[in-house]
Amino acid sequence: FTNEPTGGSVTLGFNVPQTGPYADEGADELRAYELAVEHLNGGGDGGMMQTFSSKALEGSGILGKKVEYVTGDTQTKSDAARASAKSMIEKDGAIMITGGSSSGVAVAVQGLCQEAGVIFMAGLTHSNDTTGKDKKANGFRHFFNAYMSGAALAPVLAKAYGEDRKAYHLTADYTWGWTQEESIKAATEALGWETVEAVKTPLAQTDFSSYIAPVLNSGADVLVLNHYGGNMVNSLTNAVQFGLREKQANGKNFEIVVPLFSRLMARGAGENIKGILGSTNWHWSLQDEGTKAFVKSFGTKYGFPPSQAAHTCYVQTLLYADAVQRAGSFDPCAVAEALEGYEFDGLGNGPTLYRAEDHQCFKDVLVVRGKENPTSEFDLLEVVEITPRGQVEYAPDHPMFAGGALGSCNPGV
Amino acid sequence: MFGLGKRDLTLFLIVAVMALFAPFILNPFPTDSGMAQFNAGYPDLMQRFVIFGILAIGFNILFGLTGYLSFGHAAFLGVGSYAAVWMFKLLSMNVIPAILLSMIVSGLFAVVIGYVSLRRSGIYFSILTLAFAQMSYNLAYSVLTPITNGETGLQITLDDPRILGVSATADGGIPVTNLFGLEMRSFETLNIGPWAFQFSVGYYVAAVIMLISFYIAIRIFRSPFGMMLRAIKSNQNRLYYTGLNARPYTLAAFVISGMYAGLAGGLLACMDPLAGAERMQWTASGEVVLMTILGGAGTLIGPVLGAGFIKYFENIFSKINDQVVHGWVSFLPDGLEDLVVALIHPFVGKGWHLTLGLMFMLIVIFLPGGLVEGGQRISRRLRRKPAEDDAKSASTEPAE
Amino acid sequence: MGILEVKDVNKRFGGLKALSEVNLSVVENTVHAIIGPNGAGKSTLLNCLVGKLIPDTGSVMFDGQSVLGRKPFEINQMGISRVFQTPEIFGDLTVMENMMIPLFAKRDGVFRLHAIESVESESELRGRAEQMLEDVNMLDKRHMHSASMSRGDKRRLEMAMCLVQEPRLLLLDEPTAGMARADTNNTIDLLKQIKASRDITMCIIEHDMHVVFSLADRITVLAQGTPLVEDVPEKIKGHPKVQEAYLGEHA
Amino acid sequence: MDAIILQILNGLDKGSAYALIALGLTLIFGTLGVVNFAHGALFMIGAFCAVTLNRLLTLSHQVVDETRTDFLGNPLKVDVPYMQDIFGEATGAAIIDWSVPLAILFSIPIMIGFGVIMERGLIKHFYKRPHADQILVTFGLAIVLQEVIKQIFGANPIPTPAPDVFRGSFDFGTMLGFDPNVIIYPYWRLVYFGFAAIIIGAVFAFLQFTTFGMVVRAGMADRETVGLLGINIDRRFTIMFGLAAAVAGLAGVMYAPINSPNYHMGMDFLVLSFVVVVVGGMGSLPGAVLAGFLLGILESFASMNQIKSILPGIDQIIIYLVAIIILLTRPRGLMGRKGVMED
Amino acid sequence: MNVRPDFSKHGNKAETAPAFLSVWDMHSYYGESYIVQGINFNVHEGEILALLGRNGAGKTTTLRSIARMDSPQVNHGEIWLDHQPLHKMASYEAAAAGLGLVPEDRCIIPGLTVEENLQLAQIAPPIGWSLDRLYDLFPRLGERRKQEGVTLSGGEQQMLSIARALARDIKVLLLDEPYEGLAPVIVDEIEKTLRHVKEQGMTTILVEQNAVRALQLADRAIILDTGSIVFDGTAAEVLENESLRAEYLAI
Ligand SMILES: Nc1ncnc2c1ncn2[C@@H]1O[C@H](COP(=O)(O)OP(=O)(O)OP(=O)(O)O)[C@@H](O)[C@H]1O
Ligand SMILES: Nc1ncnc2c1ncn2[C@@H]1O[C@H](COP(=O)(O)OP(=O)(O)OP(=O)(O)O)[C@@H](O)[C@H]1O
Ligand SMILES: CC(C)C[C@H](N)C(=O)O
Ligand SMILES: [Mg+2]
Ligand SMILES: [Mg+2]
Repeated sequence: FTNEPTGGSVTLGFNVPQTGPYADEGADELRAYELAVEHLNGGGDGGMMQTFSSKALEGSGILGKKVEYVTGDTQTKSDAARASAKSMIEKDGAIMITGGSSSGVAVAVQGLCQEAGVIFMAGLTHSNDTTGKDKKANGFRHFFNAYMSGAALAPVLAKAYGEDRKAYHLTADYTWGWTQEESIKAATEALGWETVEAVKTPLAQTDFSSYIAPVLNSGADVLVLNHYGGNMVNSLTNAVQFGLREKQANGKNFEIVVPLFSRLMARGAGENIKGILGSTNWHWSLQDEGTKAFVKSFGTKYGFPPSQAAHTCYVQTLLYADAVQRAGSFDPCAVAEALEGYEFDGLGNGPTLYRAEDHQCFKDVLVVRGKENPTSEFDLLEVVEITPRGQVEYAPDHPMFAGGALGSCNPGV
Repeated sequence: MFGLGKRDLTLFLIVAVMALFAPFILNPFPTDSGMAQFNAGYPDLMQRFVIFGILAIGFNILFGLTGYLSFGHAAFLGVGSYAAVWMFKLLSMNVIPAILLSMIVSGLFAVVIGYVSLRRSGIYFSILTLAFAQMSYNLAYSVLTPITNGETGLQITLDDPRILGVSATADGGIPVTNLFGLEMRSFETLNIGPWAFQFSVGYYVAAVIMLISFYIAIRIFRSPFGMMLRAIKSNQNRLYYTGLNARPYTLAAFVISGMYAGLAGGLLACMDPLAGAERMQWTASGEVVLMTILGGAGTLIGPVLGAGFIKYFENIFSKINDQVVHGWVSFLPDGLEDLVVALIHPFVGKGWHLTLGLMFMLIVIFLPGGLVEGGQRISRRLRRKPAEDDAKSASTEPAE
Repeated sequence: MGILEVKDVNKRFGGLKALSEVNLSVVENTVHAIIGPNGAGKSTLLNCLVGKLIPDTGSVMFDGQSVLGRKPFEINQMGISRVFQTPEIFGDLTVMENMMIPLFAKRDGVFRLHAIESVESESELRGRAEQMLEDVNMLDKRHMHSASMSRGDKRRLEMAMCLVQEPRLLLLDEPTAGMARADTNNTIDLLKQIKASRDITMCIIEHDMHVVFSLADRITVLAQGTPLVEDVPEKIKGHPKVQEAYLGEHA
Repeated sequence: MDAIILQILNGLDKGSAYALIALGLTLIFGTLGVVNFAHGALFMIGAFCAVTLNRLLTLSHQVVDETRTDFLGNPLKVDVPYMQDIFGEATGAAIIDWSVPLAILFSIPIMIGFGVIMERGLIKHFYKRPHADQILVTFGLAIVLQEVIKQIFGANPIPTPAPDVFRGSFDFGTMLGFDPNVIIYPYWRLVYFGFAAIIIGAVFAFLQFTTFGMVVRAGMADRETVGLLGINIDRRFTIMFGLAAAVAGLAGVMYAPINSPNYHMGMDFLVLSFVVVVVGGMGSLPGAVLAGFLLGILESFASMNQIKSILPGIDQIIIYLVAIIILLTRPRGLMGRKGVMED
Repeated sequence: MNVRPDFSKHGNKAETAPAFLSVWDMHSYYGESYIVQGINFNVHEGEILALLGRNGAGKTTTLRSIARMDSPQVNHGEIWLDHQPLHKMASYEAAAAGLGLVPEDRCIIPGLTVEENLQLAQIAPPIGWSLDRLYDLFPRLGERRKQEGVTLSGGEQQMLSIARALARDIKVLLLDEPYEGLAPVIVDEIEKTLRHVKEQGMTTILVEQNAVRALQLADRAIILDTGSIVFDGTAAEVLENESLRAEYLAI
């Protein structure tokens, strides 16, 4: 199989955005990867390896081989990400590629890994397509997805804001935005909300005032921002500037919802994030053992708590290493088999399943709210509810995930 | 020979030999040495060198000769890629029809954009081309997703029809781009001592096409057509009153260079069958411009050098992380080691843009003619040594 | 009926009447000089002939065909070449290349995509270019970058570029201004010789009376946009109106 | 109707941002003829002046609060800004609150100095070089600047709010007889609009009622000759550059509360500002301003749902589409001067 | 005040008074090409010096060197004007020191009207003739003051260029082919003006292809050939010297 490690070491490829708007996420992912490698090689305090339900890993590398890594810059562009991943595979002999912080990149790199015959452990990617219509036998996603966000968020929204609401969606005009809009719409409409309007906004937009201004007058009383990154920061800031949060509509307080939160981004929005509901894959303030261990070792090393991006990347690395260890081989097909249908715990999200049918992880989802009185610059979100896994599960052939096929695993040459 | 003058022939042969032996030349460091990080001789990067070389050569035909600065050239690259991937999806994985279609489609696209944009000159022309390209990019990213697959980029999948090929291989995989069965991604590795040299089919296919493109470019530079283009740059007014219409000449140059870009886009898709919208973004167009100027606009070999330079930085410097830097300086005492790493840190890895920006500035400040000028200066210095007296007497002669 | 017939041409620039009711008839194979004070409209008239300007009213016929509404390059292809008052050459090109372009235009028309042939192989055209350079005494400068020549040399080059096209009508706007005396004399000789050896009609604007009187068969004096007189040189010299408006005491 | 008024208001505001950025660019690009790809970076630096001042004002010392814990379970360290120590809690907080308006004063000398250094140290040598070289060097500079900012401030946006009094929005609708909450407009955006108007007016006055503008224009067309007339054109170019940098920087400072500054905001605006300047017409200040407002308003209209539903994606391309149409129908943009950068 | 070195032994043969403008061992280059090859000459206050020679002899280069233009580069030599070391100055400083150049291609500034072109000359001190006085001298310019300078006819541009030099209070006027393209009556006019300013003490260097006219006006003359001085003497001497005239001036 491709890049079978022959010497005393094995090389992993960490492909993260180092430039471009997601560079901070990328930097945090890289920190997590470095930490994971340290732990795998027996350094540090072992982090979540201590709390991981599987005990296959011993801190002596993977299958006794020392873990080394190469890094690359995806620039959050599918092209560049593929080039970078390709060079890791061709030049550096990487046996597994992981990282990315956009669904477009994840899908593109996943496709490449499938063709090249290496395993891809997706980083930050939230679109339904990654494990939906674009799923691949060699690709695995630990992060949650838009459908799960909708399923987790909708009941909380109904509880907080009532079931008789009129929603106005602003959606970033690209694949991820669309799947999220679709998911949130479906979930909220199922609870009785009405969708007044759903407007696509250009990805490159920086000033959203002309999209925000018409909202007030539309009869809507909730604004859903299907935005991420700079888009989210700007649209939320604009919405608050227009005073949406102080307004009344249909006799109710006007509300804003940001379905996908990230703490790093929340920082950019500053004060504006306070009290706003959203969902997230993981948060450092969780109190389970896995989380505590991870936050401790990450915090000690870097001086601040990890982001959800860091968490998912760290976990993906451990999961891969563990799968190899259990399979006893680096062969991608063996690893895939070891991951498929694998149940584990102790990695921060409670009991988790890597579903065989689509290589998506199923676990509890967090609903969070922007904290009113943060105690520190990291303490921006508070967990409102931990939505149990059962509530966010869906059938592998759910229409939002239909089309495409996993195909068969490719071990390469 | 080949209808080239002696100097051109020499240049062409040098380029040909370099292209042929690139796997050796670009891999000077043994695989297990610390410097192996700087090796560029792996298939993907070598392919990129020659493919972006083609793009820059084509761009230079327009910009170097006519002085029309297109700021939307990446659009043709993107269109070429999309055309090629669609060919893979619909027809077959053979690269020949894909390349042909990508050239045809980008050529047609260039006719339309060129016809409109060339009604203006100077900065107005640049902005028109930029506007077209940005429109293409924005649309490809969103509204045209059914054709372009938006953010992810157009990929081949298992359920593509592929009329003349198969949708999926026997073992359920996606078939591979090939030239009559010769797979683009296959390569041979030659191990000599600690060195490992990779010979990739895709690279050699691209390199041969690059050499053909380069040859055609030389012919164009030396042709009456090339001379007309330079005349357009020099004085359009005179040209009009000499009985020549500049418009068809510039349009021809625009279309030719658009087709070069389309060819490059098609080849990119042949090496890696994905066409991303970012290929069309203004930054990508800007990159072509930078490659050409950096290498030396209006020179034959400059653009190829510029393309190599930028791609090298993008691929090699971005991958140097602290771990690697530590590896280099590990012989130093600990404190010093950390200091050196801290000093190097901002310039490599995620700081590769910083280094690139600095290099742009340094080169353009100190080598106004680009890398070619640098090369000339070195060779002049080398040559001057023995012929110093000649040079002196020559420079004191009157100009006439 | 002359080869060039200008009828009732008017041209205004805002409030300024640069040309009013200009009539001019140039007989084939003669040299027709146009003289007149600065700002009289001489260059403007030429501009109307080569398509740089379109007259407000009136007609311009060359060899029975109207030139109005045609593009400059079409007019050139009809056989009209022009030397400008301030030299217009291809500064980035060498002298030889400057000469080749008009030859290509003459042979191939407004556009031909000869992208693969080589300029070097056009030996016939090169021969003609070299011959022409020889005639204007510039052969030794043929590899020179034309922008770095002195002004007089640029003028001569531009004239050579026009002559090498063997136009039927050659328009010269002050061809010898700033030329050294010796070269002025050469130019006069050259133009005379060309006129003798082939069919060519010339319109020449010049302030150097020596040149005008050496070459011209007929002279039109333009003043304030209207033709003052038109006659043979001998008559013009002594014409009182012309002396007053233009020649001054140096006639 | 109300939707239209709302979008016009929006457009005016967007337009004033475009106009202000384009104004600075047109001083350098349309007047000095330098294709300055670092202009966006100047805008960004302006915005980061606001961030920096905010950081300076909030410079703090840490007080350990034993009652609370940080994320690792250690006692929490609370930041107390020196400002509050010096001026007392209320005044100190007010000063911090007003950091963006204060940053205007703070940024002017910085931006002028920056512009002057940039011109003297770099651009000066490029007036006579081809435009392509100018692009390369200024693009390189832009990359360097933004990378430096990124290494200092990180890649994520940094919230930089306007003073509290400007929070909230103004209800125009009630003034015009519409229902409340129909046509509203954030106060800070009104401030931005007014500020833009003042800056534009001041720059116009400076260039219109003094010979400065004429001399610089002449110098751009023909440096040699202007020198022959005894004019030290270099000095005036430097002043012009400093002025342009200040305008760009001020546009950035004031923009900081509207969109949180991030290191690539310059590049985001760069292409757009070139389009605005060229559509306005090279060398024309009124053209740049007019084009800025025009494109701002059209962009706002294009983002209306009623229009988007007929022409999907129109808001993504409207600016470019309009640019193409204008450049094809008017050879030199809206008000361009003949001969400026046409070859 | 700077002290002028005494180069009188290198200077002109016919030394009568202390030199006002001195050029000493000046060498000028355009890049690699060596044009002015070590020339020495003096001009005295109130004198008109004719600088003659063939096309490409280096006349323009000499004037541009004195005016301290960016090109050519003066690699060696000294230029003193009224005790001030011009060779150490930039062109705008030389202009402030009292130098005025009427360049050969007129250099009317595009985008500016006639009046603005003149105003531009009066921004930096010292200021010379008033605009009204200039319009009196060249009424055509007065009529066209609102017209864009570059749309003037060739001769009108020449007038504007000269007027622009006079708009400044200069000590030395460098004229590069001022008669080029001017109608004979205007040439007479300008000649009168030159005599007039000379009477007021202006020092002038006149480059002109029309050697006869130039010599009639000049006190002294220098002949350049390929960048070196081949003759330096009084105007009368040139007119008398048959072989000199034939060899270098073709008159
Ligand atoms: N584009 C224009 N706009 C306004 N006025 C113009 C324009 N072109 C020419 N003129 C004016 O028209 C008149 C005639 O100009 P023209 O160039 O034809 O004169 P000319 O006879 O060639 O003079 P000269 O002998 O000085 O070259 C001049 O007064 C000139 O100022
Ligand atoms: N920019 C330039 N670069 C290189 N060489 C130049 C340049 N300008 C002029 N020359 C050369 O310098 C020499 C002298 O030119 P110059 O213009 O001084 O001559 P001149 O005596 O003024 O001639 P003319 O009477 O034709 O104006 C010429 O051989 C010319 O080719
Ligand atoms: C970073 C992600 C969580 C969001 C991103 N835009 C995506 O496509 O998935
Ligand atoms: Mg004229
Ligand atoms: Mg001269």
